[in-house]
Amino acid sequence: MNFEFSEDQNLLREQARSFLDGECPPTLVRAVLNGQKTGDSDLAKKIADMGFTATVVPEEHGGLGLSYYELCVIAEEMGRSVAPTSFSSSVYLATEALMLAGSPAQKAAWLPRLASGEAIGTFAMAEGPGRATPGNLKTTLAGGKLTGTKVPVADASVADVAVVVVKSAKGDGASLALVDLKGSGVSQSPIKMIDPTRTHSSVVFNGAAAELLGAQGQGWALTMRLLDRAAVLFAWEQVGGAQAALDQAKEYAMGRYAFGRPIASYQAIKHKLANMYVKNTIARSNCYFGAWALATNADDLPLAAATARVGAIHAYEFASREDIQTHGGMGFTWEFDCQFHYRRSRLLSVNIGSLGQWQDKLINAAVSGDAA
Amino acid sequence: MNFEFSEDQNLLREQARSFLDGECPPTLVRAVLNGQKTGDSDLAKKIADMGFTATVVPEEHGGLGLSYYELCVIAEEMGRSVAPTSFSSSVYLATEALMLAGSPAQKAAWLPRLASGEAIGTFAMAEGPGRATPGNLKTTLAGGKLTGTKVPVADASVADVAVVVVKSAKGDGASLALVDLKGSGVSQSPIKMIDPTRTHSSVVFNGAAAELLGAQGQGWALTMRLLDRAAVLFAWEQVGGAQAALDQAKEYAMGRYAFGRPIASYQAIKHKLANMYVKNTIARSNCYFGAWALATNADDLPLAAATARVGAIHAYEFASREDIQTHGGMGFTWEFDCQFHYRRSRLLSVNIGSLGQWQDKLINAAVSGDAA
Amino acid sequence: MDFEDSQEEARFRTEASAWLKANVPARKELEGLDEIAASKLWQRRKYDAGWACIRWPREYGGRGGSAIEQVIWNQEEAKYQVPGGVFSIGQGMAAPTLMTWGAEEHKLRYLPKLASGEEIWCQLFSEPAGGSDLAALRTKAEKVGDEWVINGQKIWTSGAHYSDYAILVTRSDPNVPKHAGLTYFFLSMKTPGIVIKPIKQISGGANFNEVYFTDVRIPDSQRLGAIGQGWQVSLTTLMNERASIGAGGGGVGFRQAVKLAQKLTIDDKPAIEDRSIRAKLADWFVQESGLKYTGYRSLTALSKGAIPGPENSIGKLVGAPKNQEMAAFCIDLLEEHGAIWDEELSEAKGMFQLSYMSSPGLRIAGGTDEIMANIIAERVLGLPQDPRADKGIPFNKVPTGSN
Amino acid sequence: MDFEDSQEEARFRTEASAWLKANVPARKELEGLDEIAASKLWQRRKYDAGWACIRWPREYGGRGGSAIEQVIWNQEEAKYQVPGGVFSIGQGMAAPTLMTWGAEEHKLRYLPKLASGEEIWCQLFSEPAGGSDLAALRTKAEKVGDEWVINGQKIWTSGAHYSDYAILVTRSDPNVPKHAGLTYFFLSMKTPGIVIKPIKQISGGANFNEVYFTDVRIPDSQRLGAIGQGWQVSLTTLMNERASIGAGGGGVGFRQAVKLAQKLTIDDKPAIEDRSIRAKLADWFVQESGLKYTGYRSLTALSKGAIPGPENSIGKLVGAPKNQEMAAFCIDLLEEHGAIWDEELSEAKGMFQLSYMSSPGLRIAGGTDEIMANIIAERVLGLPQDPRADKGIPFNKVPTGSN
Repeated sequence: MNFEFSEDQNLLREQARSFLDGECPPTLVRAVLNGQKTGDSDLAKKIADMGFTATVVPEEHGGLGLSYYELCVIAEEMGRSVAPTSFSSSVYLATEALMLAGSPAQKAAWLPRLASGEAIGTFAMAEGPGRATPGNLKTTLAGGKLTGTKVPVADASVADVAVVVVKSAKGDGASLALVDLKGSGVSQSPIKMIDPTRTHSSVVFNGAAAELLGAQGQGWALTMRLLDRAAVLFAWEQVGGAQAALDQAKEYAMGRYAFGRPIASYQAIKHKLANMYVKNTIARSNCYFGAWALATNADDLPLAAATARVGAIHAYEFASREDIQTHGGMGFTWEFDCQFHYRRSRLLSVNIGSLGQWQDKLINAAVSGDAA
Repeated sequence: MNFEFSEDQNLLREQARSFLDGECPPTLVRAVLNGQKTGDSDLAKKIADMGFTATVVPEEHGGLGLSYYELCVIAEEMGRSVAPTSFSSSVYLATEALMLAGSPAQKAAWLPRLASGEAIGTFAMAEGPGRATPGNLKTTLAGGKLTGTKVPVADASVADVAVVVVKSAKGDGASLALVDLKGSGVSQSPIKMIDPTRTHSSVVFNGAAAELLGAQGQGWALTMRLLDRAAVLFAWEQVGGAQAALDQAKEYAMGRYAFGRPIASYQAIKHKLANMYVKNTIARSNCYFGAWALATNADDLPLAAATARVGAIHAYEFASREDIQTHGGMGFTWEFDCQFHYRRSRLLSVNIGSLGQWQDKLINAAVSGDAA
Repeated sequence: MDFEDSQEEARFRTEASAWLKANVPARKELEGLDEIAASKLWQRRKYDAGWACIRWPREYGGRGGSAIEQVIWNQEEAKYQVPGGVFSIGQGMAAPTLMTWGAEEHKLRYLPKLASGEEIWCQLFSEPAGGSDLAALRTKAEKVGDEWVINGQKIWTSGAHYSDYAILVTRSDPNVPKHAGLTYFFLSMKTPGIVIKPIKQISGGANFNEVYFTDVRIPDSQRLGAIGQGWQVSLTTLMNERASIGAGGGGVGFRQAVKLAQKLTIDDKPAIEDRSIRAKLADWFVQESGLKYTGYRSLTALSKGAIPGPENSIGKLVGAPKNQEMAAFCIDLLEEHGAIWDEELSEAKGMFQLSYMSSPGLRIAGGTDEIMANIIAERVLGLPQDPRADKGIPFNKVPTGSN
Repeated sequence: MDFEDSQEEARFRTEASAWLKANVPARKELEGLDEIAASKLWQRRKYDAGWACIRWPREYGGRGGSAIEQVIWNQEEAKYQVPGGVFSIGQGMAAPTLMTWGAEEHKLRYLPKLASGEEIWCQLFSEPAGGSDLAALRTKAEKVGDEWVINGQKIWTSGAHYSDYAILVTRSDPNVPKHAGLTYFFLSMKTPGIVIKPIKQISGGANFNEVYFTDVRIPDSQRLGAIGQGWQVSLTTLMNERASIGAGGGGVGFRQAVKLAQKLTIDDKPAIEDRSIRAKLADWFVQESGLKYTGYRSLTALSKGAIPGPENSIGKLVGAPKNQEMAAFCIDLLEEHGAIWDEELSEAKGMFQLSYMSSPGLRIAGGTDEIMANIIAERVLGLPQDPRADKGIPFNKVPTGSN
């Protein structure tokens, strides 16, 4: 039994943490929140210079060819520091999609640039309120022309390339399209989000030049596989954030006195923090399972991904809400940083499908797993 | 605004309470639990002598012709004392069914005897595990002969007459049958329940003489209306039990000391009891709405019934579980009375359909209410 | 049991609704007026017609009515979109305190102008170090001649920037136990030495202020209650605050959530047909309905002359977390699009997102969930207080940690 | 990261499983033997072959193995239906205490017979007035010559009726603060003056006993630790109890619930297709899976030489309430029929009903949910203790209310 990260991986964690403490302190997150800085002014470049964007990209494509354990370690630290960056869109989604479905030419064209940070990628699925399905997608790719509106699209304002889920030309489900966002026929406008530290846009494709990524009509199956992989990485971000929220709440509760003693000595607060710890531990251990399934490409990946995702949503939602509650009135003020987690958690709870979708996927995987 | 029981009704409450304190003390409940007494040795008779079984039966049929407010008051006290009696089966179900769907002859034949307590009635729906539907009923009524097995049937061992839900002869849904349980072609065997203080049987009808209650094929609609009415009354029993469980937990927590002070002074216990109070208050206020809808035969009855039922299930389940938890190890012993509520609550949570069914009915009623 | 008014209640309701129908200002009439001006216009009109502060004695500008008449009036007035709210602290909390503790000339001078809306009051109680432990306040009051000199800071003061007067609790003696060293005043917000800073909330709003005092002088004649009696005076104010704590309401509720679930789809079927959605909605309906009928029961008690008690805490304790859960639930229904908070783009003009960002405040303002549970445990169920580490200790000897 | 054994672990596992395959008693062999006799037969066989008490030193009848080897052994042994459990308190709690605090001749006399299963031990700690406050025990120990005379009552003693020996904590001095007045002994359960009464539980079982002491005499030589040092000695025992607290498991779990939901229907469709059912099942799966992998992480730490700490409390804190909710959930799925608790009639032989009636015990035994949360708050997160009303007060002056 060796169900733990390796020494090298823990070393990387220290490295990532001290890097982010230095380059992505709360003051930076706040500057972005206040609109004094844009999301990716230069943090994305520094992250790329650390090689984080290249972690799992094969060496033949200019990557480091490291395992997903390393990427999970980095993701947790990104979550802990509530990093206001395009890292997740570019690495967990665009880069993953290209590695999953890209042709040799597409990989050669984009992976080296994404790995080096020279290019930023993103993923565009939603077209409006509610769940996207192959049945309700409207965006189309016909004759190499992409047409339709995607909203919201994370990081479109800084991204060079996007993987777009489109209605299959043959009407037999969905396909994936690869589009150069800097090309003509692409227009976008920024939109206000519940978490302003993550830039999103509404993107209109008006006959923009685009090509298929993966086979015609395979888009939905590919998207589900892509989201399973991304779910593990986002779950690590959520667990990192949930731990930071618990640390923040604990520190405040120890120093804040009411009726002559620290509020941390009242059972209402003690048990609240204990519950955070319990939910965080459950979520983290499931993320270990997710990391293992991702790193070993296990058949269990769909189950592991859904389990990690559901646990992580519960943990971060609870921790970010009760972190504010523990702070009382001050936690509700703009001056305090509790809001970082409260906003980020809500965003991460819906960005790749909400709780209900993943609970449903979990049962599909767990019960079919029975049958098998 | 006069949303309160009348003085007369509160007087009746006092009367019912002191009667049950005297005739249905915990020692009686325990004797039944231990099998030293059978459920209805003589309590049912004493209850009938009080006139409780006659409460809402019209005077023309030998009843008192009182309102449902009075019956709700009595139901709450029955629940508080965890009364081990057939009262609910006979009054909330059999008597209600006859008043709802009985022919003049059927009413004349049974209502006076049910009102006086000379006869006891019950209701038989379930035929096995899971939800009964018109589609999966097997019991049939053909040519005046009733055939099939009902399990479990509450109080069949003491009942004279049963209202039975059967598959409609025309196969167009369900019908209701009225059967004399003392007649031939009826055999039954007692079954062990999670709440042994309420007798149940497995009843086999083997061509027993029976007649339609209400029109052919109307059985399901009638059953739904009957259960809406019964739900309000059972909800009052649940609220009465939940209040008793809170009282019990509070009394113990005040007297039990740990680390030099009453456990009632620890926030973990204080907030547990506060949550019981909150759930009980929500449930009780919804029961007021239910009582009003039942007494005034309001169009809102289906909504009021589902709302009362859902709230009452939540309240009694929580109170009966956390009552034991508050007592610690002693609460888990046979000697303590906590188990009365823990068992009764579970029985009342499924006896006329479980939480999920009533949540579903609630939304049907609330949302169609929108449309209207 | 019924939902009907008594005869007198019905008569009052008819009269009130008739007057309202005839006198509620038309939208045009309020055009161009800011909230304060509009509120004052409407309040003055009610005052002149004898409909202001229903329960107050006539000599103080009220109508001399009953508690239930006040409720009926509120119900009828709520049927219209009328300005107001800026007077609630003055009329709801300052006034009852003045009536109980003020000198007659104070009552005659200040209450009518409170009733007419000519003067607006705010409440200077909470402090940064206080929080749930209100009586731990530190703002210093020193007697110099027959004046008091105030130094310190208050926080969470709504309306400080547009208020004319305020009620204020101070620490006049730090050498005695917490509750024994407080003294209570009222003062003009125009008094020199007062600085007001708005507090921005995570919801974007700024309904509250910090108020700083530097050598602010108050004549001793504006003291309410004896020196050191400030806590008892505060309890009068707080009792009235509790009575006025609402259901933690506003924001998303059952109806809005159902509407959304009818509009959106899950796997191309209406979300309202999804059983997991229905189960959650049903439980929330039960809570809303339970609070509604609990309110009807208190109203019934009120109309029979009972005084609203701590059991009203249930509204906030149930309503505030429910509001947070429902807002998150609706955002989840909207999926990725739910993370958009943009008046044009968001469903329902961003109401769900605003609710989510406001709900933490509902769970805290006027007493946190935890304090509400304590109130129910101690004042409704009669359970013992938590051990009090500060009991009997001089205030300046009580441990305060880093703050 | 992987689930593989190290080379040495793999070697040990192979050896263990081979021996088990060859030596686990066939059902016939155990026929007619009661649980005790069957357990003793199997334990003796393990002992003779050197597979008993893997971690104990060889001179005390153990194998001199590592913690992880013990775990591997348990995993392999768990693959068979073998008797046991009656030794767990003796081997898991009494033995470590003897090893830490006993005299050498005690260790040589008692440990090998514990390892071989020849002698069974129980634990006499809890008392009616104690509960969560274990150290508040009152059973009196008076020194008379070089004997101690014990009077009082213990409760929640598993296996008292079939045990040969017991560990016992007593109050030797009521005039000093709670923790300072305790003294720890071991004694033969055959000692005159001991009366054992089984406790019937609401689940119908009677796994626990009350044990009454009337002038029970124990030689001073059977004292463990110094007079008044009983609490420190108890901590050794309790540390090992905590390490042995399981996931509050048993009863209904995800697999059983899924099976039921696949078998039953809602509106004539399989219940497993109902989204409200799926959502609940998914959350429970997440909890079970989370506990499983948390266990793997502790095992990894264990195999690297770490000592299991208070974080193990999470298993019971999550598992026990989950068990209660899942049992209720399954009974709900069964509808009215779920209220039947009858081995023949009930689904799954009444397992769901038994789970429901047993689950309150899981939430209480070995520390209530509330105590578990305290342990996590104080010993894992390092939050302050609750104010201690009994701190520094002589035990006989501590308020005890009616009990």
